[in-house]
Amino acid sequence: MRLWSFNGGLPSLAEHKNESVNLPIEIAPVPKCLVYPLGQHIGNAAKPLVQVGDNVLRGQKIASAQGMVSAPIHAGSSGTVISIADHLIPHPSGFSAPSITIETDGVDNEIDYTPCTDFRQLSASQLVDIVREAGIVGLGGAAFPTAIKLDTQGKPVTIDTVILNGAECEPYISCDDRLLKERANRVIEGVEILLHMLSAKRAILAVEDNIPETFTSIQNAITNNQNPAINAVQIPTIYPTGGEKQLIQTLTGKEVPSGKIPAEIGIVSINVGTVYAIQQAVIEGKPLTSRIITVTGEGVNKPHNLEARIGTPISALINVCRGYTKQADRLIMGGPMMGFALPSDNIPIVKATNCILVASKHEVVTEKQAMPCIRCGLCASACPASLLPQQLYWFSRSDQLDKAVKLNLFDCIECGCCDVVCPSHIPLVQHFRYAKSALKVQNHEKHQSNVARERFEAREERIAREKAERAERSRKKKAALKSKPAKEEIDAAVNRSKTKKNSITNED
Amino acid sequence: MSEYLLILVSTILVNNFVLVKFLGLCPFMGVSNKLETAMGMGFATTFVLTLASICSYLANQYLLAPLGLEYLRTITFIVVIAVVVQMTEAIVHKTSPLLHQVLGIYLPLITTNCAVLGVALLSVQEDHNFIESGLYGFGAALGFSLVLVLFSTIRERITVSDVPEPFRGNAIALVTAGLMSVAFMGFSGLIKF
Amino acid sequence: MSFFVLIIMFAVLGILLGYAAIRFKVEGDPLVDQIDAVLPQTQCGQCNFPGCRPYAQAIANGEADINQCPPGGEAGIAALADLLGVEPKPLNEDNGVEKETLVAVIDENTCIGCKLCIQACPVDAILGAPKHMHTVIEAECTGCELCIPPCPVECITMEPVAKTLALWEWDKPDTSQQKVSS
Amino acid sequence: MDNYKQILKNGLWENNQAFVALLGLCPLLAVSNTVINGLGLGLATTLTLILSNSIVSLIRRQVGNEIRLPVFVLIIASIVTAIELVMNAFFYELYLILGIFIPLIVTNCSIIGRAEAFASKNPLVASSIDGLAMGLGFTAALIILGAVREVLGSGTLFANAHLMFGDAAKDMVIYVIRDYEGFLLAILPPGAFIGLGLLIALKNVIDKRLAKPASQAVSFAMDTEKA
Amino acid sequence: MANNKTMMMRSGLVLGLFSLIGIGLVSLTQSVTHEKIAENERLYVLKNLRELVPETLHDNDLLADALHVIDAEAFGNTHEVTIYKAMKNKQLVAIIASPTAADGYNGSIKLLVAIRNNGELLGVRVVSHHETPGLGDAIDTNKSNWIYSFNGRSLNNPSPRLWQVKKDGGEFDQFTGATITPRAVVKTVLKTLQYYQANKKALTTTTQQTNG
Amino acid sequence: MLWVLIALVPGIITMIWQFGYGVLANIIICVSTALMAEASMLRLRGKAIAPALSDLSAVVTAILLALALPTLAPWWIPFIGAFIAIVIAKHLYGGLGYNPFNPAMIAFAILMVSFPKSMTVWVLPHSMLPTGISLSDIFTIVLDQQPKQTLIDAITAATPLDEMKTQLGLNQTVEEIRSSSIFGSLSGQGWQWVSIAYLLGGMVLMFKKIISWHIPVGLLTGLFIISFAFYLLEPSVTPSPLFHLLSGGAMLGAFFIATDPVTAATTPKGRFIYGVLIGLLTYIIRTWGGYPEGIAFAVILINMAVPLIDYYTPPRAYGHK
Ligand SMILES: Cc1cc2nc3c(=O)[nH]c(=O)nc-3n(C[C@H](O)[C@H](O)[C@H](O)COP(=O)(O)O)c2cc1C
Ligand SMILES: Cc1cc2nc3c(=O)[nH]c(=O)nc-3n(C[C@H](O)[C@H](O)[C@H](O)COP(=O)(O)O)c2cc1C
Ligand SMILES: Cc1cc2nc3c(=O)[nH]c(=O)nc-3n(C[C@H](O)[C@H](O)[C@H](O)COP(=O)(O)O)c2cc1C
Ligand SMILES: Cc1cc2nc3c(=O)[nH]c(=O)nc-3n(C[C@H](O)[C@H](O)[C@H](O)CO)c2cc1C
Ligand code: SF4
Ligand code: SF4
Ligand code: SF4
Ligand code: SF4
Ligand code: FES
Repeated sequence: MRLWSFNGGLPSLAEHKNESVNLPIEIAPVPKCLVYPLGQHIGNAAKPLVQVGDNVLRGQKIASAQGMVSAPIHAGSSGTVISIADHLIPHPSGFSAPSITIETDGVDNEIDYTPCTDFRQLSASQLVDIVREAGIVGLGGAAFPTAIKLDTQGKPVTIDTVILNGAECEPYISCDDRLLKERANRVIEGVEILLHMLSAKRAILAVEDNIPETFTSIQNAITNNQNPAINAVQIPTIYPTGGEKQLIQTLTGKEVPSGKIPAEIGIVSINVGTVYAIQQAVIEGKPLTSRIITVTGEGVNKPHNLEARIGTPISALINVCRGYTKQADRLIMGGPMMGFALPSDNIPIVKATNCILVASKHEVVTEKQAMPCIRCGLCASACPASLLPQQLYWFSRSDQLDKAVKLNLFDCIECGCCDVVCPSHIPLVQHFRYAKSALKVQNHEKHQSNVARERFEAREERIAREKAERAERSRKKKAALKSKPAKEEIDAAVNRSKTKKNSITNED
Repeated sequence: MSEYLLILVSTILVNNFVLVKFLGLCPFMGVSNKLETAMGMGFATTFVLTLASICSYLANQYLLAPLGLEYLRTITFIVVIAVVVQMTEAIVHKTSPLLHQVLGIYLPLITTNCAVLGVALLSVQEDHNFIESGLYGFGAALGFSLVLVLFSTIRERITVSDVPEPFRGNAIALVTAGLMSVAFMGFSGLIKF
Repeated sequence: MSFFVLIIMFAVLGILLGYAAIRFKVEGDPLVDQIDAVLPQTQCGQCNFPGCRPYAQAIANGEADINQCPPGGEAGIAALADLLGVEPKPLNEDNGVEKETLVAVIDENTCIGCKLCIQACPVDAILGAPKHMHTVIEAECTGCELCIPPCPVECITMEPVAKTLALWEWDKPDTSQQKVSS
Repeated sequence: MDNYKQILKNGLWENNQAFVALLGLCPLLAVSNTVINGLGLGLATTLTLILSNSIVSLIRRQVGNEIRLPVFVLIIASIVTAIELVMNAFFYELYLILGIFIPLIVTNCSIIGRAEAFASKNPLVASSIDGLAMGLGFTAALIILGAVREVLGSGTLFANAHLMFGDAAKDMVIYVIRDYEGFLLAILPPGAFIGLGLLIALKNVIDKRLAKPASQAVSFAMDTEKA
Repeated sequence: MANNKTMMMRSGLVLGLFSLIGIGLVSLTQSVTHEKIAENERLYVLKNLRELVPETLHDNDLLADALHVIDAEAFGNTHEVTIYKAMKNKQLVAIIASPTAADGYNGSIKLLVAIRNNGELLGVRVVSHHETPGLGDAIDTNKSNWIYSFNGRSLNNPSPRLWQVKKDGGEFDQFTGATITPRAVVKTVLKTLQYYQANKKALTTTTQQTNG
Repeated sequence: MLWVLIALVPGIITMIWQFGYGVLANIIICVSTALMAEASMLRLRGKAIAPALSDLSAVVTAILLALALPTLAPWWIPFIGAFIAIVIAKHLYGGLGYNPFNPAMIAFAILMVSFPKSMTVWVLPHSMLPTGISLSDIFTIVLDQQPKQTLIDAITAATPLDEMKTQLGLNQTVEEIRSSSIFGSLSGQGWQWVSIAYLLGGMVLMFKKIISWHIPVGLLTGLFIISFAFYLLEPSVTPSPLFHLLSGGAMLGAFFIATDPVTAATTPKGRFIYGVLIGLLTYIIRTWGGYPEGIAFAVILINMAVPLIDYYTPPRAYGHK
């Protein structure tokens, strides 16, 4: 298959996958408590369906989707709801947010699932409903509710290609690799479901060319399956080839137009973990309650992949990996490139968590004293989005954010390539994140001030009108004192309402 | 033909009105904070300067010289310029709000741009004919616009720099103008006098 | 006496200008709108004008300086300076100091429903009927504090706006390269 | 009285036309290659400022908006032309050196600037004092810049004094540095820009020192103590 | 409408009025000063000439006894050359020519060359030039004494072969790093001397004449 | 920056070999002045001194300036030059990374307009020096002790470019001019080897990816094309393209000066345009302007246009038309 290339990227990033990739996936034990932040996906937070004290079973829906873009949440094990309150969430802000906490009973009772023997009997919309009800969101990082992506009904798009993202380009992370090694058959079955749902012509499963054994196991699964529409390809190992846009460019040569979604060019891209979850939901009827996650880094004694229940506190996962080593320095959720540091290990993993990296001092890019930007342009040549990071940096730094927006700040995918190559050690991505969030706040403030202006002006008008009316009334009253036949009074009232109407139209 | 080219090269590069002849400096310093405004000012100046140069030539040739009133040159020129500017402003304001957005606010500033009067006076001093006067004004204005636009982009760059406190603002801008002037000395000798 | 020709010419030019002034007369001033768009619309009156728009009008007329709006703060002054093409200057302390945005909260147990605060609020952010307890619509309160003085039972307090996740900001990295004081 | 003092202070320092308002730059930079040139143009400008401010202040109520600008420039141009003729008659050589910058006083932005900003809103006396103050501030800037450039560029001070004060002043010239090769940059155009830039920075430093109360000095002393 | 018309007329009137006052004032000043100014201009030119030909040497009005020549062949360029004649008792004692050396480093150098009637140079001065400050500008009396080295020279002193800068094998100094300027000046002075030699006859006859 | 210094070594050695130890004197004075100026400015501005000095940018600036100065300049020339480069052209703008103009070239241009006399006199290449010139003779010149005029005249001359221009001005043909002994087979005697050494060093930089190819290639292409075009028109009175490429500062400029990342354009397309414009302007100034060598002025002139070039040449961002 012909492959294309994208601008920049980092071909020679240290991989660090061996630490975790060689051991089989271990099923993590049920922890004492499971914590479910209500907003763990893109879109509106879910609405709790349970109350403190309720008993729940594994697979039971404990919070329902709220609005179009949202996803339900299911309990990961049986137990009792002990609180619905703020809890530390995995977010760079270190904020707490409303969460449901379940104390598990150790029995791990499940609800009755309704498996499906032949998914081809189901219509696309029925399948979308299953996916939605199973609480499946993108497991590749963004946690976007998958059902929306797959629901092409009534939308002016036709999907031509489904891209299965198994690139896993970030260093250290190996959960998708392990998944494909061990459960390729089920993933391929998931792909078939997708093809059926989307009536797409073809599916491409892409993995990096540095994991040949995994590729073989996928090919075996495809051969078993005998579906000519499914293809597996090896793509060059260049970070961030797993980024949706870069992957699409690599495989199809097309670019997703800025600000648009892949569906516009007939493509849906889905992480292989997500596909696995879809297969589980459709075939076995199981909602999303667990996922495969890499726990790695020099900071843990036994780095490997776990299948862990969503909601498990990180501390429990660390215990499964035989605890921290002496080198443990920083706790990072996600990979070293795009992850963020966590303030504590009393934080649950969420659906989007693909990796817990317990890094030693030298594993994370040590924060060297940033020197001035010397405009060398290395960042621009590394940027997969073909932006000019140095210029974005100058303008973010000096708070000329509108100029940064003009230079396509919002096309930055925060991949961190520019950070890595910058000889002056400037934390560029942090500047861009700052700029983006500051812009969001500014827009909010702008909106608020517009609302305030409208309300202020409306009030001014109202006051003016009332004053005029009062004046009118007192004049009328005086006039009425002289002679007040009833008819006249009615006339006056009619007039009054007329002038009122007039004044309103005049204002427009 | 080549003498016309010489006039252009001379006024734009070698004897740049701003950096070499020291004319039109106040707007050069004043409206060079942003590229957009600099461009607006550049357009406005080019238009007015050319027009003023021509009008002054006509006034001088057909009014002052025949009447022997050369000593009233300054007065006549400046009033003619002020009127040209104000008329342009009024007309643009009414007829093309869009153009007025671009040029309008700069037009009144131009009357007090000494480059305009300077062009008129120097042009008369150098005995230019009609076409030469127009070209002289046009070239001077192009030279003005060129350095104004370049200067504004450099100033935009300076605003994102770590300039030491006492130099922020006008001081560093003047130093920059000085260095630009050094650079423009590289053009000296292109035109022999 | 040949200069009379000139004088006549000037007089004609004057007439021409007078004609132009009438013929090409334009109404309205978009500048005020532009300035008003930059102001924070808190409507607090700290600028010594009865609201943001009057202040904008005053700036456009050259009657007020650009550094009189405390809610807008340094950023607001910078934006005004940028718009008007002048140098920014520090906030005039006579008008107040810049502080974080607050919202008014009415202690609903103490509120006697006197309606005085409703009359004071420039953006109609307070709800309530006479004799019933009042409450502030948080999303619409600008934090202008104008409702505080009229309240007879002092039941209104100003509180910081809770930071939501959606409006959380990343820290801006430090870039000063200043000597680290040991 | 205080009011007038404020106007003076404003003109000489706080709103100095050259250093702060950056107006009248063309003559400032063009003729400040020697002190004497600067002085000559400075005085001519001051005179123009005083006269134009006074006249504009007198007629400010009589002139409508649509012809305000032409009338103001007409007044200024008349004054300048008169001054030019007088200089031409009595200081001929200085007149030759200052060249086109005498008629260009007309468009010296600070003159029309003061007419618009001050004289058209203030009474006669205040306006003329404002003219005086602004003019003196401008002259001072011309002299300082002229001195800096003259010393650096040619190693002298008050060269050509005779152009202004007559032949008796020929000996006024001071050779600050003898046998000086001359740092040509200073008397060339770039030197004018850079010189003014440095002077403005200097003024900023002074302003900052003045603004900081005595506590600054104390804390400074403490700093050194620590070290 | 009528209101508009009066407004227009008013504008014209006000501007006219002020121009009357302004122009009147200036015209007044002009009438007072114009004679003095004309005198200044005259004296200024004379001053330069008299530096070369002192008043003791002549008794005529130099500015009146002047003629203008354009002679590309003799001077090598088409710039106009004014020749002032200094006379005593109606006898030509010296001429002052104003040739232009067009091949200076940065363009033309305007000179005044004073030649006694015996062909000896009374002196040479530079009236205007664009030579590089610090290099070529040493031809200016303000910068160096080089230009005085022409005093007393004539066509045979040194011999015509030596009427060059030293670098080209002649007698006149060049400046370190700058040969073009002095070369141009020397050449033009020589040409002026030759022109005088050739046209001596014509110049000594008192009738005014114009060449070319 | 270290690699820049390393890449300069062949050029410096060749220069010392051809023009003697005067080069070294320039380098020493420039570097020490620059380091002192840099340290004092950092101190005045309250910035950490050690990390800023160790980035070696001041050293690079100083050495490039030193290499551009005449080999026997009196000591105060490199001193004033380095001071101007570091204080005015660099730190007034905020130090490393912020200066819009190439500091070394600003210093060179200012020296050129201020002291044209001292700046246009170059010592002859080693092979052409009369015998009997000692090291101490050279140092009397460097120390500005008014050496004997005859000494100066014996060992100095205008540079080949200067000579070419002067003689062309006297209506000589290129062939006649190049018969003079200061010209070698390729360009100037001595100069040609120095240029080739810079070319080698520049290749190292390009190979090490310290500089991108756009600027040097653009510059040399620009210079080549315009000189070739005029050479075709009038070969007898126009020096050959090769002469232009190997004369004066063309090679040093193309690989070490125009490539200064801080003052060059930052977009790939912009860099090429930037290089071409410098090449063209260099030729224009060399051929018709007042200065014999145009690289320095061309660089700072195009430096002015850099923000504009960058503004109009952004790369097409992903997903944009
Ligand atoms: C606000 C938002 C809206 C989206 N809307 C859609 C959509 O309507 N249809 C769709 O197929 N994908 C949609 N997406 C999903 C994106 O196309 C993309 O697959 C998702 O952001 C994950 O990509 P990432 O992990 O590279 O960021 C949306 C994503 C976001 C953030
Ligand atoms: C820089 C970057 C790198 C990414 N790398 C991967 C990756 O290696 N594997 C992956 O599945 N998703 C990766 N993603 C997320 C994908 O862009 C995209 O969200 C995902 O493939 C969509 O599938 P999902 O909705 O099922 O998560 C990356 C995103 C970015 C921005
Ligand atoms: C910037 C600059 C300006 C120069 N100005 C002059 C000048 O004004 N007059 C002059 O004769 N030579 C000037 N020269 C020198 C000429 O280029 C040429 O080198 C010199 O005249 C040859 O003389 P030489 O043989 O003594 O070196 C200048 C050179 C440079 C670089
Ligand atoms: C490839 C390269 C070329 C450089 N060229 C110059 C130069 O021409 N002039 C200069 O002053 N500094 C040069 N520098 C050093 C540094 O960029 C310079 O000091 C900055 O301009 C100062 O902010 C160069 C650095 C590098 C890496
Ligand atoms: S983080 Fe943004 S700017 Fe940096 S390389 Fe990635 S996409 Fe480009
Ligand atoms: S890589 Fe770093 S130093 Fe180089 S241009 Fe980008 S931000 Fe600047
Ligand atoms: S101070 Fe600011 S926010 Fe308050 S009313 Fe005035 S302009 Fe509006
Ligand atoms: S509720 Fe109070 S603080 Fe809030 S906007 Fe209304 S008056 Fe202002
Ligand atoms: S004095 Fe202001 S533009 Fe010249």
